[in-house]
Amino acid sequence: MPAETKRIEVTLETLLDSVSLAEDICLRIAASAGFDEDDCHKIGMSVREGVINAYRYGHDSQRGKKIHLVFELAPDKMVIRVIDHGPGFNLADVPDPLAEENLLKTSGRGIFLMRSFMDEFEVLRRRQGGAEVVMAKQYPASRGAGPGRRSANTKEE
Amino acid sequence: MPAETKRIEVTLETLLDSVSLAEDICLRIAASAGFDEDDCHKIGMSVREGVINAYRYGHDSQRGKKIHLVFELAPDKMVIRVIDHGPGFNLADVPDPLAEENLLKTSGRGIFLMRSFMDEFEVLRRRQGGAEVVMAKQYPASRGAGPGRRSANTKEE
Amino acid sequence: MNLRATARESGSVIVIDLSGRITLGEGSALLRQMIRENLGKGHKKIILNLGEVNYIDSSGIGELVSGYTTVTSQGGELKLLNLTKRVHDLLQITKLFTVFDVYSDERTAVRSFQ
Amino acid sequence: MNLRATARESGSVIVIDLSGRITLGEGSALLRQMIRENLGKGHKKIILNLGEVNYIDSSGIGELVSGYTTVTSQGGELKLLNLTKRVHDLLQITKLFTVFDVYSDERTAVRSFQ
Ligand SMILES: Nc1ncnc2c1ncn2[C@@H]1O[C@H](COP(=O)(O)OP(=O)(O)O)[C@@H](O)[C@H]1O
Ligand SMILES: Nc1ncnc2c1ncn2[C@@H]1O[C@H](COP(=O)(O)OP(=O)(O)O)[C@@H](O)[C@H]1O
Repeated sequence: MPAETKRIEVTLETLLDSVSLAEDICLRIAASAGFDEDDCHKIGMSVREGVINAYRYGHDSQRGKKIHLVFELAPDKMVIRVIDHGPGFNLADVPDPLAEENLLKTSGRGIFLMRSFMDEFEVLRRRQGGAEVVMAKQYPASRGAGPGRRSANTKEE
Repeated sequence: MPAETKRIEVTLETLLDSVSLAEDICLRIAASAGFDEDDCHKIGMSVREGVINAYRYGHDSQRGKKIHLVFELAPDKMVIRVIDHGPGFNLADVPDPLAEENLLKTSGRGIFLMRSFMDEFEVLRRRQGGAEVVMAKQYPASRGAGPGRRSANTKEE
Repeated sequence: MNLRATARESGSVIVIDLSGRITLGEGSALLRQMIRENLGKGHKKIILNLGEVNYIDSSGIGELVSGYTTVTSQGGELKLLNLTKRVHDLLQITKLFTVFDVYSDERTAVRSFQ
Repeated sequence: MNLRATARESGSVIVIDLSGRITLGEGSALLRQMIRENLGKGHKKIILNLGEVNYIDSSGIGELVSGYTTVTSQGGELKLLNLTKRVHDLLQITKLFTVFDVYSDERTAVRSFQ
């Protein structure tokens, strides 16, 4: 199995520009993995939210700190890791944005969105410190087996 | 100066798919750095050729070996490094594809194209072994100062 | 690709036509500025026309909520017009769909302020 | 986005209309296959219509040269039609522009085989 998993790593600086760049790279990879436009949007936005948090809470906008992204195209799903070198955090401490008293808060919806848009979501604390957000989405059923598989079509690449 | 240089690193497996992915990521970065379509095409194709060589000559298609890309947006130019873990090579040993006897060869034009399309081109040999192709292109004069700078425009992002 | 915003008057109501993305950074900032500007001029009946907005991230949602509470706290009203499917779904899952007054017809939206 | 190829006959000449990218992998492979297929059927007068080809990499150039030498070695002729600016420039800098017979008008290209 591991030999079948395609892995792409990206390292970005803690900059606002990195947010959209991370999303665009993710969109490119998700599309080639066979996700449709709507799923690509959800996956891309999840990466966006993850990188925003690394930028803001993990690194407090300190440019020199690196944000790492790992994209793994496993046989059955796409796994994405967003890793920072900040203080880390516990999911249990994150307030529920759907609670009545939080509905009119102007923040606190990033993690909720990642959870809603992806099939799997967890947050690890790295030994060296820092948060590792791991999220995964199953490939669509229509897609056929194996990452990047497209329908065969004679005379057309 | 170094604090002004934006740096993006990408690590890819030795796969045919990595060639277009590298090119697309590069196109995204080059566009945001202010290069016009034609320059983006030239820069993207140069990365493509560099990654093809890492794939083919550096790693002999051995998937497990990693191809590294480094994009640096320096104040005056975009610098791109394509790094592999192969045997390395000397530019002096590469035949001139414009020589009469090479004109009808079916290969040998990749490095020539990178050289033609970029402003700077050199090949380093890494201490740990492997080739490091370094190429750079000056930003267009029209672009304004600093990486990623776009014209100011009230009421429009 | 990013956000554009233009404000126009429809009777005593200000309609802000937005198109593009309301996301962290300039997109959110532009929306905030437009709302502030109009409040500053005394316009307290504001409609955000989101018909051409196909992307809002958590920061953009925060900006909509912030706009809503700011306008409301000044005795005004902020309403939403023409949600794309994506924005509609986003407001639905975040339970904000019921918080905002949402319209799919501009005349009805304008009239709703009396 | 990638390569499409269709062959048609114009008198005794085969015109292969290509559109998309001729690059390492399937693009180059498809071009090779089309040329081989036609040679196999005894068609030795071949025109590659590159009017819709906006991207060729070094592997694609290699495939064009390979097609040229293969056809020539079997007593045939391979000519190019309708170069886009990018492909034109590429053949120019690689000095292949003078190697290939290049046309910008299909009738003239077809007639050039006599
Ligand atoms: N990478 C991170 N490092 C440290 N804390 C984080 C990180 N990501 C999220 N958090 C914490 O989780 C909270 C909720 O995040 P989120 O749901 O994205 O909402 P928002 O970013 O709008 O506050 C944040 O306020 C922060 O305290
Ligand atoms: N990354 C690399 N590692 C080892 N050798 C290389 C590498 N890149 C290029 N070369 C050598 O340089 C030669 C010329 O490369 P290039 O100009 O790209 O043409 P082509 O790839 O078509 O042969 C190759 O044939 C190879 O011997």
